[in-house]
Amino acid sequence: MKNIIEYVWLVPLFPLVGFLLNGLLRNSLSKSLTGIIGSGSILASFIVSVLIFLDVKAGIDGPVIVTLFDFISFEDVSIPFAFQVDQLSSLFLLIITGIGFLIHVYSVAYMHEENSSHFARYFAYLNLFVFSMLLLVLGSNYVIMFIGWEGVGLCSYLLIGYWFKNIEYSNAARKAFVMNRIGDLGFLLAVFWLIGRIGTVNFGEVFSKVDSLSSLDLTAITMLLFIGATGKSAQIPLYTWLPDAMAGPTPVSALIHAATMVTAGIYMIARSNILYTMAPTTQTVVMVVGLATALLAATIALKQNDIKKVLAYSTVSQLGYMFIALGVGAYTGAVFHVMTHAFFKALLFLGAGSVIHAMHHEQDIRNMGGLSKKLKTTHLTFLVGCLAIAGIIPFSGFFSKDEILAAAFMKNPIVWALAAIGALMTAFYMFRLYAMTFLGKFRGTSEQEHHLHESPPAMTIPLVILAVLSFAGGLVGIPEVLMHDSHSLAKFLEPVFAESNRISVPHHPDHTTELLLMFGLMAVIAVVIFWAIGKYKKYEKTPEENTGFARILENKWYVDEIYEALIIRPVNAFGKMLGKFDNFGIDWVVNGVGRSVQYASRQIRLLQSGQVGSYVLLMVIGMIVLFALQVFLKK
Amino acid sequence: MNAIILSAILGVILMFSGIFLTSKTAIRNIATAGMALLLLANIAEQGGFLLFDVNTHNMLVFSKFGLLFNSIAFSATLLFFLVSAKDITNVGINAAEYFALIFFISCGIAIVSSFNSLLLLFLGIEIISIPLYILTGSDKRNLKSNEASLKYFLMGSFSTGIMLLGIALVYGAKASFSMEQMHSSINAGRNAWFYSGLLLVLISMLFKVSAAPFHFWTPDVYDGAPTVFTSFMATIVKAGVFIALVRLFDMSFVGSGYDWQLIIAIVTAATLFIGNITAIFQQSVKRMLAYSSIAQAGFMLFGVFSQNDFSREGIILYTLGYSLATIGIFAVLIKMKDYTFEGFNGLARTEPVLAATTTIFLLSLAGIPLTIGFFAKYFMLASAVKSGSHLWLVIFAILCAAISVYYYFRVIQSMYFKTGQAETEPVTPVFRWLLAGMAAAVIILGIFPNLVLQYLYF
Amino acid sequence: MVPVLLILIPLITGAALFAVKQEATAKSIALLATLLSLALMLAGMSGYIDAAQMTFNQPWLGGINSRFHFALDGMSQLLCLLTTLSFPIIIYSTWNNQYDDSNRFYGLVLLSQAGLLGVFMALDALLFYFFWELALIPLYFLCSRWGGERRIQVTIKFFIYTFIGSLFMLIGLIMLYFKAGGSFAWSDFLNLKMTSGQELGIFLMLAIAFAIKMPLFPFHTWQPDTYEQSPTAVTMILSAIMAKMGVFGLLRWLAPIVPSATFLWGDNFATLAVIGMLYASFIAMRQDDLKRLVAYSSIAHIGLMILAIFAPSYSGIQGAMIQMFNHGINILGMWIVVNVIEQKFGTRKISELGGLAQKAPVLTILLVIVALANIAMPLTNAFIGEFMMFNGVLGSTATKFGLAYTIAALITIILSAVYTLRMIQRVFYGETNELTSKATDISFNVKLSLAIIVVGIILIGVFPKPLLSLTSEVSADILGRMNLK
Amino acid sequence: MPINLYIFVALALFCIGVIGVLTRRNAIIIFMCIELMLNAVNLLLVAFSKMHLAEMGNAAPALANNGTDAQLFVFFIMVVAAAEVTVGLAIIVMMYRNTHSVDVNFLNRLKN
Amino acid sequence: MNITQILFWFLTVLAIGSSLMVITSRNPVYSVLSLIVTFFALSGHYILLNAQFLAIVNLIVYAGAIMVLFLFVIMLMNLNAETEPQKNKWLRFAGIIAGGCFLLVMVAALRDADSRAATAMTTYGETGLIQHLGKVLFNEYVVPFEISSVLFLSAMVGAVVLGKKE
Repeated sequence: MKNIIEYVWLVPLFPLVGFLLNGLLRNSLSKSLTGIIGSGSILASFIVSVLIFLDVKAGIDGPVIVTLFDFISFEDVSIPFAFQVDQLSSLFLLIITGIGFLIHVYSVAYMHEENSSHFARYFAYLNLFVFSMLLLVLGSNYVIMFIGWEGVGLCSYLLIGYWFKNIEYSNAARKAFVMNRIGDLGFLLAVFWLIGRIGTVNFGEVFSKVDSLSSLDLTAITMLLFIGATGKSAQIPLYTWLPDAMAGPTPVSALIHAATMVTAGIYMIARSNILYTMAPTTQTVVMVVGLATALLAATIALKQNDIKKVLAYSTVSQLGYMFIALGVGAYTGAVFHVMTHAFFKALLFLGAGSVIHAMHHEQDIRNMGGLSKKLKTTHLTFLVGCLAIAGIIPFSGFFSKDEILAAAFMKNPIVWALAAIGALMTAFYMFRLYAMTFLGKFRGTSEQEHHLHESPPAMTIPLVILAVLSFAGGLVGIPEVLMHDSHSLAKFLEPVFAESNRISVPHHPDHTTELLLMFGLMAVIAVVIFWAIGKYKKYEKTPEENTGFARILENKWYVDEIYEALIIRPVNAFGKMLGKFDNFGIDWVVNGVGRSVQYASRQIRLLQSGQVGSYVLLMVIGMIVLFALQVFLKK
Repeated sequence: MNAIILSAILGVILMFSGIFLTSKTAIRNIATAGMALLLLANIAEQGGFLLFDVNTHNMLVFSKFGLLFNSIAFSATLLFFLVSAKDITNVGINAAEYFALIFFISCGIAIVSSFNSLLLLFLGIEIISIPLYILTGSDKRNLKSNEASLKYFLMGSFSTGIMLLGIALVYGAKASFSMEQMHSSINAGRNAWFYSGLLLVLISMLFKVSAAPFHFWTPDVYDGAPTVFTSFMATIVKAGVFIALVRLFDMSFVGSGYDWQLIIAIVTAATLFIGNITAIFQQSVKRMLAYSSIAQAGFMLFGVFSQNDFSREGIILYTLGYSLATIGIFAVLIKMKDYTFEGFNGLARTEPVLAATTTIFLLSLAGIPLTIGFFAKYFMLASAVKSGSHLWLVIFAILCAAISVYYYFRVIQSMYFKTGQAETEPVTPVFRWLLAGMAAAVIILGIFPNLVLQYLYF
Repeated sequence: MVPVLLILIPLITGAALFAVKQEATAKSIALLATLLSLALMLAGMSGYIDAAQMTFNQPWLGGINSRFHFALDGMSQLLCLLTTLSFPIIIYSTWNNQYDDSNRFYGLVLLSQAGLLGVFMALDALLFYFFWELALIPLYFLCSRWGGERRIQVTIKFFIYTFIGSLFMLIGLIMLYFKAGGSFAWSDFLNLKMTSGQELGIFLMLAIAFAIKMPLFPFHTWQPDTYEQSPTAVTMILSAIMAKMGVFGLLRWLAPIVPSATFLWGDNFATLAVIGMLYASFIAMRQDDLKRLVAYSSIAHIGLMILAIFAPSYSGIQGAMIQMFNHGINILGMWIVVNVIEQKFGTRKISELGGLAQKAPVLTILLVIVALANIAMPLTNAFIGEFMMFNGVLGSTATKFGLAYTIAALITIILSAVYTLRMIQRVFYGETNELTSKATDISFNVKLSLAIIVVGIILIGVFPKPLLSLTSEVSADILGRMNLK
Repeated sequence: MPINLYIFVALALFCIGVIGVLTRRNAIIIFMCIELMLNAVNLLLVAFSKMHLAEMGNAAPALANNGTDAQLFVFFIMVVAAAEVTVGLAIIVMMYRNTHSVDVNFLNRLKN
Repeated sequence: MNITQILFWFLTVLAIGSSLMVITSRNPVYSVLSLIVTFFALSGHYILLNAQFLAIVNLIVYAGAIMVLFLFVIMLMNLNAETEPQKNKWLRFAGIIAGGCFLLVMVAALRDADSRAATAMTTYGETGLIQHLGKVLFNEYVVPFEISSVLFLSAMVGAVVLGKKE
């Protein structure tokens, strides 16, 4: 029997089959069958992924390339449709299929109100998304990665606009797609640049030829790739689509806009780590952008009242942390945070989904409160998620965030300080959210209160599993300072980042400093948490509005408005103007030629006066002219 | 020579037939048969069979080219008789005389297609012109016809005066009227007389082919003349004069060291411009066709302009294509009760065959491929490109050709795309078949122009 | 023999249809004829027919040395396949449209097919010109006779505009004819020794014809009007196939024949193409009429092909070839949808529509896929073409501005997403209104037509290899002639 | 006499004819002016005939270029002129019958 | 100045003067008469050039037949003096200018250095005699001569067609 890795194409195949079945037969399948196909296909992928992961863990000799067929080839450029299995991709396979499966299961219950045709459509989209995401991480070259890259963007578009009757939702979907597209073009340009310079896009060949690229090329390529990443991973300046993307069903937010798709940018940079290591300018840019995003999103999250919006901005903020990690060269840390973030953010979103489900699609936390009594499982798991994201030891978020902060500290203490402030804000807004939702007393309508109920097991079981993972997931990366040689993730990923690490050897702060920073920060976080809980436990609805800085934060720094005024409106006006110009400018000229011919016709016609005398006169004048010409021309 | 003598004899025969025959049909049949005979005689001469042995003292030279043209002109006339003979007899009571005059004109055409002396050119042109003055005025009760006739006559005589002055000057320089002496070195110094004389002759010929700025008579005369004669004038006669012009050029201007190309280029451009531009605004199809004939003359002038093998082939083809199409259109026009564009509205519904054939003729005039008109224009443009100078003229010509599409297609638009009840005179099935045959010829020759051109290669 | 049959089948059938009086029969005969030519084309391409039968070379005009010379190389095969594939789809998808005098309608449609096929196969310049016009005339009649309210003015403008271009081309071809020592053969046009002035003159003459036909900014203004006013079946022919005549002309009759002028003037035309792409995309964003929107988007897409040809490289040229096919079937899909909407609701105004997704889910799904292809989503056919073209433009050694062109052109990709999604949103999403609330889903013929297109889109998008190998040889050839290889 | 004098006289007469055509409205007068133009040409031809005779001398009377053909040409011009007058006056009379005028300015039904 | 020159100038002045009368006199009858005078002057020129045949034919055909025909027509139509309305002043002016320009241009075009010395043989030369002309006419010029009969035929037919009352 061949190695299971050779069958890696099965992993994306199952979701694809699921997509086709659900999509084509959506009118004839029953809901339960749809659910089984949808979830089952992901489960099958998960099982294969686990087998592959085990195989990889058991040790492979460098990345394994599985070529399916020749995709595009011209001249001497050949782009195969091939998959690459190595430590990084196998890890992502697990995250995607694992969390994906849980969310599929969760969705079966969450979406049960939809009629069967739309229900099938939902699962078809979801399966298609998983398929695209798998392509993204499995692709053995930038083009296949780009296919997945755009594919996930498409699925995100489809799922955000899932309730297409609502024009607001479809606006959000369009916004997401277009902003992603802007980033994608950067990616695409980088691909063209690579082809132009070294004639290949296959990861292995690109990385081995990295020395032949000039530093300008490297900077350009990495910057362009990073532009792609800002779009997909919602960084400044292209982050505004992600909060709006919460228009989609909550499980979608959990899967796509928290756990998987938005981390594609991190995956891509981690995959191309060697390029970035060779381009320090870009690295700095990545770090600065990541830091700025982390802080900006965190400030906005402080004042949001929509349960999903808070989580969305928190996602943006956490993604910022991952980019800080990438920017300072802590690739392992970034991947680690991707993993833990996937656990706890999926958990938080699913928890929020459970709350929303219970509240009959109420999302405003000012109308919640005291839900801990009715939604026990949800409450507990949500709390785990909050603790994890806040970075309380030994929850998973602690380890990954600590690794990033430690690396940032080594780069520059100011970066650490700013990131730490961000972490404090994270703790604050998460527990503000927690307190307003679950503590205090219920502030919604009595009808809502009457219907409050815990979600069905299909929803709670995934919550529990994710809670466990959020709690324990960090244990694969215990820092050296706490336990010697137990960072098994770093060891596992070592081959992927070996070259980068060789070029710029990662420094670790000495143990005392690290411990001091670690626990000093945690102490402050703890204080912040208690402050937040205390402050918002007794929250009462007040009619008065926020003023001053709070208002700016509530309105998200007015970034959407600025974009609207600076880009969207001028572009629309420009389009309108050009449209006018086309009709009254260019076409006027074209028609003007016709008109002037007609005008000339009207005028010249008058020469034909009907008078013999004038005819002869004109003839004589013509003769005179011809003779004059002849005399003039005579040599 | 066959054609010249026979056509004169036939003219006389028809003249007398008016006295002895009262039946218009009989006259018509005689005329048609006579024209067929004339055509046969000319074809016989092409094959080397001469009916008469006449010593012309080198005043007439019967070239292959001229004879082929004669055949084409006579076949066109035959076709014209076939589709329109009935309308000729309807113009007035003097049917036989009209046919006689047309035969005399044919005689004139045969003369100018083979003249070798300026005297014969002059006589030929006059033999063509004088009967035309009469035919133009043949609708005696119609003031428009009278007016057209008088205008044509006055201006035609004026141009005759110009031509004579030119011939006199040429004679002064070369001491001979013979075309062969045009390049003789006798009195080579008197080029100023020679060139001025040639220019004057050229101007009067340009007048006859209605080139701008000597075209002014054309719209009025074509418009005022009985439509059936307009058809004849605009096609066969004009082509005949063109052949004379080409011959004249061939034998005098070319190689004379005289830089005539610019003058011809200017005239050509002016003709194309005036013809096409003015045609746009016309409301009457007949008058539009008059202007279009000016525009077509502009294209034919390319044959004069470039003077190479392409232009000679082209002018033959152009003559054929233009005559076929124009005769066809006029044949339809005669049947229309209203000559304005509105009068054609909805013709496709009432008379689909007429509309379809007219469309094909118009496409041919516009020079659209798959019709003979395309090859006609193609050869003209190619000859100009080949001559290599004055490329701006070619560009100008194609812009004008594009303009011409506008007014030709106006007729098509009226017939097909506008609603209305176009009224026509009663149309016989034979007439329809004839038109269909002509349309088919336009297309077949448009795909295989070699059917005609091969006669020029042997 | 294959080329001759390909032309004769529609030609003869088309002419014969004028005599058929029953409308239903006429329609069926037309469909059968187009299917027959498709079958012949497929048989020819798949190798069932002897390769020698794929060319035809007989004397035509002895005196001027022009021949009936047709051949089917890779590019011709691709475009003929597009033509033969499109026509049955066009006829079948508009099966329920009612035309008066439908026998004439379908007759003219078939005649135009004959013309288009001839254009793509001719290897003799005069023959090429012949078919170039032959394709135009029936379309003029179709638009003028069965078009919208302003059809007469609009189509005469269209006709004269393109006719001017054609005549310029004719002059250019005649000049080449004399340069080639009196031959119209394409092969004789290659490797002519000309001064740069002559070459430039010929280049401009030919380029203007192609620029008007494609159309290239700023010669495009006939196009939105004509697309809008024509009956949709005709619009399909115009945009799916006839617009490709210009691009094909660039590749076959311009770039290899006057390479150094193409090289010298490449930047000018490439700049125009880029401006046109941006221009059309911006305008498309504000269009309310579906037909005009698709028309402007088509200008933008064609602009990219022009750019790829004037900033040439192997991948760009090959991409342009493939994209001709892809764009053809994609835009066909768009028009089918537009036709369905127009037939159903009697309006093409985006602002008057909405909520169709609830009433016509199948249509929506199929349209979305076509629209995704239109915005060059990966795994759709357009991605392959545009990927290669962008790559080619950036990597072109013929221009210094490859990067600027690429970036500017990439912006149109964003804009295309903006206007396409806006259209989908306004027409299909949201709540239904009075007009759309009674809508039903599409009939079987439309479903099948769109399904064929969608299958084609995805098949090529996933496995473009056949198209690539079909065009690789001819791309290399063209590039070699342009001295860029 | 110097040939230039003849040329000048002939041209003067010709141009007087032209001016007459341009300035008069009476169709008959216009026609007479055209006759005047023809006569100017006749004079020129005869003068040329004698010029060539003078240059060739009487030596070769049989040769065509001793001026004989020009005088014959004048003869033919007179023939044609006579024919033209016949037709022209017929047309004018016909016109007069219908309109009772020979004023060419009234001939403006056909224009544009 | 010998007698030939005197005669030449006399005839020239007469011809030009009377031809000017043709175009200026307001009475058509006077115009006809002036034209006849012009023709006489031209005949004088012909005689001076020893072209006796043409001189006689000119008198018989032109001054005799043709001009009498004109006179008949004018009298038939009863076109008295002052019946002809004057043309627009500007058009007349333009006509005169154009005619004058034409004369100027022609003279300019015909200036020919080589021909300054050339003269037309006056009073001598056999060519203009009827015997000589007749021989050539009926030998070499017989074809045009016959062809001109066609011209006459058509003119005759035309006159009949146009003149005949319907």
